[in-house]
Amino acid sequence: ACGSEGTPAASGGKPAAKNMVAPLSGQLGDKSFMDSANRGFKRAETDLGVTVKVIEASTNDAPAWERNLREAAKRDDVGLVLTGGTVVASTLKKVSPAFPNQKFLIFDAPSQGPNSTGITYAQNEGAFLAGALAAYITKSPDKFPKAKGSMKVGLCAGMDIPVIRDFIVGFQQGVKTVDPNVTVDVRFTGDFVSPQKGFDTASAMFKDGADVVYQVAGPTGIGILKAAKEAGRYGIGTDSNQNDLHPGFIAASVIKSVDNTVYQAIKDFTDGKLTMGETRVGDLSNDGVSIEFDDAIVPADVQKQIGDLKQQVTDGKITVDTALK
Amino acid sequence: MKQTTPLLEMRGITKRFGPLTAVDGVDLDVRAGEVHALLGENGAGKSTLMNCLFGLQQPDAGEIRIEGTPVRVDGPRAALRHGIGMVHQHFKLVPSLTVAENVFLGHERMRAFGFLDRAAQRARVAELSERYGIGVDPDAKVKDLSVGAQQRVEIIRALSEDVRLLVLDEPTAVLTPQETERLFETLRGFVAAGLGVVLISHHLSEVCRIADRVTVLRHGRRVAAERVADVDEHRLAELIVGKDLPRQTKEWGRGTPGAPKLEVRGLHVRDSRGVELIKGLDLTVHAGEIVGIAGVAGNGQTELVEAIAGIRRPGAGSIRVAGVEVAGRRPRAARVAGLAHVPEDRNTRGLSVWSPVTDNIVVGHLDDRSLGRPLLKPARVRRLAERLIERFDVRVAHPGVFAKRLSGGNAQKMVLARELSREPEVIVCCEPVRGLDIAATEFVHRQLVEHRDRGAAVLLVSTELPEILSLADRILVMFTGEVVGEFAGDRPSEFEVGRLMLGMSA
Amino acid sequence: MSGLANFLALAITSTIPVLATAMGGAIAERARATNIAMDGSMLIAALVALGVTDKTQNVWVGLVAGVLAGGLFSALLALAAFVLRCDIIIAGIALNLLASGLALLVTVVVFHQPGTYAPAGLPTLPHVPLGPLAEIPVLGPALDRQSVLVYVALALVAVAWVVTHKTRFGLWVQAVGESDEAALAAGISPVRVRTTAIIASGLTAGVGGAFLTISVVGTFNTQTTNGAGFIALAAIIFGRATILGSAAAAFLFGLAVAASLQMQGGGGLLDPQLLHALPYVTTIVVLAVYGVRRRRVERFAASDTAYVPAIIPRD
Amino acid sequence: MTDTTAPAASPARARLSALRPSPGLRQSLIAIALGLLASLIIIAVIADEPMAAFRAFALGSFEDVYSFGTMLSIATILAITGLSSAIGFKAGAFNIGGEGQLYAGGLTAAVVALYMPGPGPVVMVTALVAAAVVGAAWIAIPALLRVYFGVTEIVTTLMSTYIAIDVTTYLVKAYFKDPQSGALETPPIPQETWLPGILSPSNANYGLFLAVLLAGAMALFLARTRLGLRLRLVGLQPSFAENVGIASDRTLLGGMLTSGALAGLAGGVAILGLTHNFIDSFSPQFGFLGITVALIGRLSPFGVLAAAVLYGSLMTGATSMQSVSDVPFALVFILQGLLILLITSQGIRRRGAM
Ligand SMILES: Nc1ncnc2c1ncn2[C@@H]1O[C@H](COP(=O)(O)OP(=O)(O)OP(=O)(O)O)[C@@H](O)[C@H]1O
Ligand SMILES: Nc1ncnc2c1ncn2[C@@H]1O[C@H](COP(=O)(O)OP(=O)(O)OP(=O)(O)O)[C@@H](O)[C@H]1O
Ligand SMILES: [Mg+2]
Ligand SMILES: [Mg+2]
Repeated sequence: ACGSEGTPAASGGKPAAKNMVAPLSGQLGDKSFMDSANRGFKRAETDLGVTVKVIEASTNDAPAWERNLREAAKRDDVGLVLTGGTVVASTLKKVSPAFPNQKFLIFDAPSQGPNSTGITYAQNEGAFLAGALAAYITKSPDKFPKAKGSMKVGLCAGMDIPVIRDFIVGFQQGVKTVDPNVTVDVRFTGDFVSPQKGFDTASAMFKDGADVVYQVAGPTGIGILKAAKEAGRYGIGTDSNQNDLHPGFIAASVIKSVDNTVYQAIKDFTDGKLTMGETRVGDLSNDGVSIEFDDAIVPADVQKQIGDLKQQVTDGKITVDTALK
Repeated sequence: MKQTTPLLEMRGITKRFGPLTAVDGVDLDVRAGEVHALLGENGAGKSTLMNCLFGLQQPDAGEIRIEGTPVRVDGPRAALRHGIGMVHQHFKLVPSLTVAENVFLGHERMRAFGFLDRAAQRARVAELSERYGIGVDPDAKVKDLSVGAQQRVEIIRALSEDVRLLVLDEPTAVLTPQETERLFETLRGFVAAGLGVVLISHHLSEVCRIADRVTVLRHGRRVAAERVADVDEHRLAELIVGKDLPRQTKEWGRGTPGAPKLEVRGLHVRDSRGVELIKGLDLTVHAGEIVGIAGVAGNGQTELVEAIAGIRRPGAGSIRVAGVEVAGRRPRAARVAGLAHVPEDRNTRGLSVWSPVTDNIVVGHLDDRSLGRPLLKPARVRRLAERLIERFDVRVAHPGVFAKRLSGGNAQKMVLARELSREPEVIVCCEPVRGLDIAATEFVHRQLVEHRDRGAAVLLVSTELPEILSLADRILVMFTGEVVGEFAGDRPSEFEVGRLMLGMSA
Repeated sequence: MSGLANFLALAITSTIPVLATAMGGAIAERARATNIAMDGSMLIAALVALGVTDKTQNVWVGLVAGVLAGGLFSALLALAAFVLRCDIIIAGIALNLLASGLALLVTVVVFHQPGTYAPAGLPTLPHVPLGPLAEIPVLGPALDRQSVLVYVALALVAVAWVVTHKTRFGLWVQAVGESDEAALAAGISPVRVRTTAIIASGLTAGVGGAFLTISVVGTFNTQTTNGAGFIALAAIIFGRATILGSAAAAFLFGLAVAASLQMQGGGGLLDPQLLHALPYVTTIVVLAVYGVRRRRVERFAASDTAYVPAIIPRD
Repeated sequence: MTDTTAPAASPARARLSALRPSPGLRQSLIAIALGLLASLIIIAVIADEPMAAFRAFALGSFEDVYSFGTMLSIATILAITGLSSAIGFKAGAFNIGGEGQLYAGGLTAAVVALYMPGPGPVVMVTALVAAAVVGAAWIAIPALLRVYFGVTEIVTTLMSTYIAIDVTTYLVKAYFKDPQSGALETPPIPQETWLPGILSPSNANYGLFLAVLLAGAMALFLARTRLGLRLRLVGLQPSFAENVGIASDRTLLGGMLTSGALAGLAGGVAILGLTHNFIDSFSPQFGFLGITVALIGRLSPFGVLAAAVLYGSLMTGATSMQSVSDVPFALVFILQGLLILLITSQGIRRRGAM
């Protein structure tokens, strides 16, 4: 990218529409949805010729998010302001009316007004499939040799917040759909930043009998998956493809395709097709949310059964519960 | 005698602390087999000179020779190697360690791999104790020992290596006359065995009794080096002060006691471990009377004063200040009732080192509404401070100077300015002239006497017998938390009081 | 039975970082050199251990590097306290800030990893299987397959005890802790003893810090320590700076952490977010019990006078 | 500053010396210069365009009204937390739990603003008062333990911070959550309860005047009231204060509670003036930074104000630096650590000043 700073939109070069700023509510390197979004930005830069300047901020600095949003929004050489995360939605709601001529895109949250487009993800649907897989694992130790057939599965979460609850209800529904006799052990580590605590918690869950633990704990989850390896059982990853972290132990990852959806939204914007005020939903039907198996672990028949469940969800035959609204 | 090389020669020793030259080109010779007294006023530089010898401080100039060989003493361990041992003015012992551990601290007897050889240390202490007739238990913890016993530990430590020169810095300050006598016996033994001894003391009579020669320092300079046989006490005092002195000691006159102002009944005080420090003490001080409390440090005097001032909570008993019961109440209660307290620990309780002189003085007058209300008026506050600074002759550049920068005497005058300007009914003071020179001492004493004559009740606690003997109208002797004797009317001799201080019957 | 063993296993794992850190910290505390920067030392050690393990692919080299880094960082505290002559508590606070800044800077600039640093395929410290011993009821399963650092930490307890009670250095620490005057008169340099003790506390904090990254999880962020260094300090205070007392207190905190994670399993007595606060509540309760048991301190005890204002006023 | 008493010497000289920076101020200035120099070096090593980056860092908040106002809005909170730490230090306590008191106060303010009926200004004032009260309550246990049982407040206040964050998170989740939001946050508070803004569109608000007012009040309190003198004496030397009849325990307790109240109030101001709802990420360590600000300001109330502006400009500067370079925000923490060391150093002072 060679779009130098401050080139006036009018003086030829790049039209304002190609200049974008992404003030984020966190830092890159979370190996999760910020990084995923950044992949989308990068792809847009190479494929679409736009520039995306990422501005990071501390995860606990709401005043800085607002500051950065306003700084970006007030520049008239910026065509689209990108931001993301459920936590930043209320800030955007406050800021966007002050800049009626600026366009915003927020991922992982609904639209916050007539000049913003939102992208949300049906994490409950992804978690539903994870729950189904977990139930199959503990039911069929013959197919999953590391499982003990304890009829017990676990979900290890970071903090008890609404989005995480959405994962939990989806997961539980998935488990019960496959086999109501399987019990679900849900635990919280209390924060998203302590891999060691994730490891300790998940280790305890495995010792208490869980055959597989699904992690929904951000960076804390890295420890949870490691616990699966140490315990010699199974883990399920989240947000991005974590199957390669510990080959042979991570049966699947539930993926939020933040990169693809963000890329698509930017592309639509450059094509003039991004409608402000609407909220796009990434779900199983449009691959905004999907499950990625480790084929070496999950046999084809189980993959097929889960594929059937997915079909039923996209067909509307199964409605996955949600904890949001 | 003149051809033998002295055991120790110090030549042209100079030591500066910033702008202050504490020791200024001092020479000192000490021969084997003599007791050499080192004299001088407070702050004359005696301790500093000896600290240079013992390696605790490095002189800025000068040379030290042991038996004619120049040596470098870069620390206490080097000093011990050169055969120099020192008993410090203020005990330098670690309370929770045993006697043996203290004796060998810094030059431990070791086994392989950095492990301590406790058995060897214990054996050596026992041997030294035997050889010099200084009884100590090597396994006792120092904190459990009496002051006298701690003194013995210090001496054993000074002797723990093969020592040829022993320095004792004011060793008798905390001892009773009897203990002092015993110490001198020991010293005579050392000298007979060929050791050299340097003795620092303010007690000229003692010096005349034991020393062979004396060196006098004034303001860091050596002003005299004499054979004791050639001088008398009065001459020594003149050398120390640097001017002619009247032959008589100051006589302060007597007070005329009136109504009781300070009444203590059945006072019990325990420390945090539950040890009884004061065991049912009764005491009355009348208006117009100075009551002196004599006693070896650590026999409950400090606790008595703290209980009266409200700093320490008594276990039982009654304390009345001008008729008001204050036992167990905060210091404020006693102050409101009319108590002034000149504490022993000047720099921690007597003044606020990091505050200006103004604050230090004015805090005693906060009830004065004329200073402004609700806001203090800075001009009036400063005027009050300036007035008291002048009245109490506190020598300070301006009232905004921090108390930390005041010399000992001026700091004490500042404390008096705060406490006495309130015209208190009862004055309790503990070691009010500790560390002060002759002029400041006299100023403080005069203040006490004037307030007595005005009708205040004064309780004076001091370990300096002469101070008590010259000031007090009545003398009480405290021993292990009890009053063991009272002298009214005729002044007793130091020896009589000393016996009681040691717990012997009169 | 197995529930108890699980609980104990969790408690032991949670104890290690605090326990290891508290051992050196107790020695520093005994020398009257409170090391508040232990948390910073842990953080730096955690990062360095991870980075070096990643670069060398040898976890032992990483461990040693982390421990040394912890010691080196705490040497800064000695520098600040004895050369710059800052108040040691305030210098400790400053160094904790410096540590989080440095750690973040190094993560970004050296490892090119914003925020979280989680190298792939990292070797981690071995876990020690007990073999047949694992059959011992409760204790066997609790100790089976624990990190080798559990044993390192236990060894640290033994070493710290021997050092304080049997060696010359321990004696000097005690002397310096009680009286600078006495130490100086014996030719012992309080500054040197304290510097050594502070560095020792940094080294053991290094063990604790390394545990957080290279024992199992292999990731680092600036909140990796989660206040473990401060909890170690609380353990030291509660243990009255004795080695065994501090170790016992550290284990108490391990139990609290285990409880906060394990009580959810048993049916959810309390909200997980409130349970998350359990170790911190325990810290306060324990200090309170300690304070109340010691009973009301003698008002304005003499130690008050050692108090030096944060900023010394000027006249 | 409160300690200076005019010298009795010649008035002309006194006036002259008043113009010279006091040794304390001089040390702060030297420290800031050294700290910035260190930052410059770090920036020079890291950044591709060091001068542009440094410019953004040091001057970024003075370029236009918006940046300036934004900086002031941050400085407002820092000033109040700085005063909180300063009064604690003055009384002789080390409140490093300002962050927890800030959280407690912040949630309280948000809840009052959301649920209390009545005219906006009344609700607003009540919310701020309630925030201060809860802030004081949050430090009460550590304060009582410190004052009456000698338990170090350093550990207990820090631990109570972690607890505050967990408890406020729990309370929001259980009782005050915005059902519209996927994040854990309260609904936005009604606009009439906001602290009125100044320097629009920035977030600067009337909280600034409150901070200045508080600083003035504290300066007056410390220098001119009997209680202020007592508090200073207790902080400098409790054993002395007790001996001259000051109840050092009650004074210290009062100082610590005031410290907690101010931190709680800062939380309230942050909610009513800055974020307008409670979200657990509303504070970039405002409470903790108060310690630095207090020390840079040398514990003098107006010094704290100046330090808050300095620090606020560094924080906003560090953010704007990120948009022109790749220098991470971490620089601020490093600078902060260095500043504390340099400012509280006695070793430098001995050589430098006097
Ligand atoms: N470490 C130091 N720093 C600065 N000044 C010092 C130091 N030690 C001593 N002094 C000063 O040096 C001078 C000499 O002190 P020294 O202790 O040698 O006196 P002394 O003769 O032993 O008095 P005393 O009879 O009271 O023990 C005094 O003015 C003292 O204040
Ligand atoms: N340990 C020390 N450190 C720094 N300065 C000191 C020290 N001891 C004394 N001084 C300074 O040395 C000077 C002389 O102090 P010292 O106590 O010896 O006074 P003095 O001559 O005995 O006066 P006074 O008769 O009033 O006691 C004072 O200005 C004091 O501030
Ligand atoms: Mg002396
Ligand atoms: Mg003097």
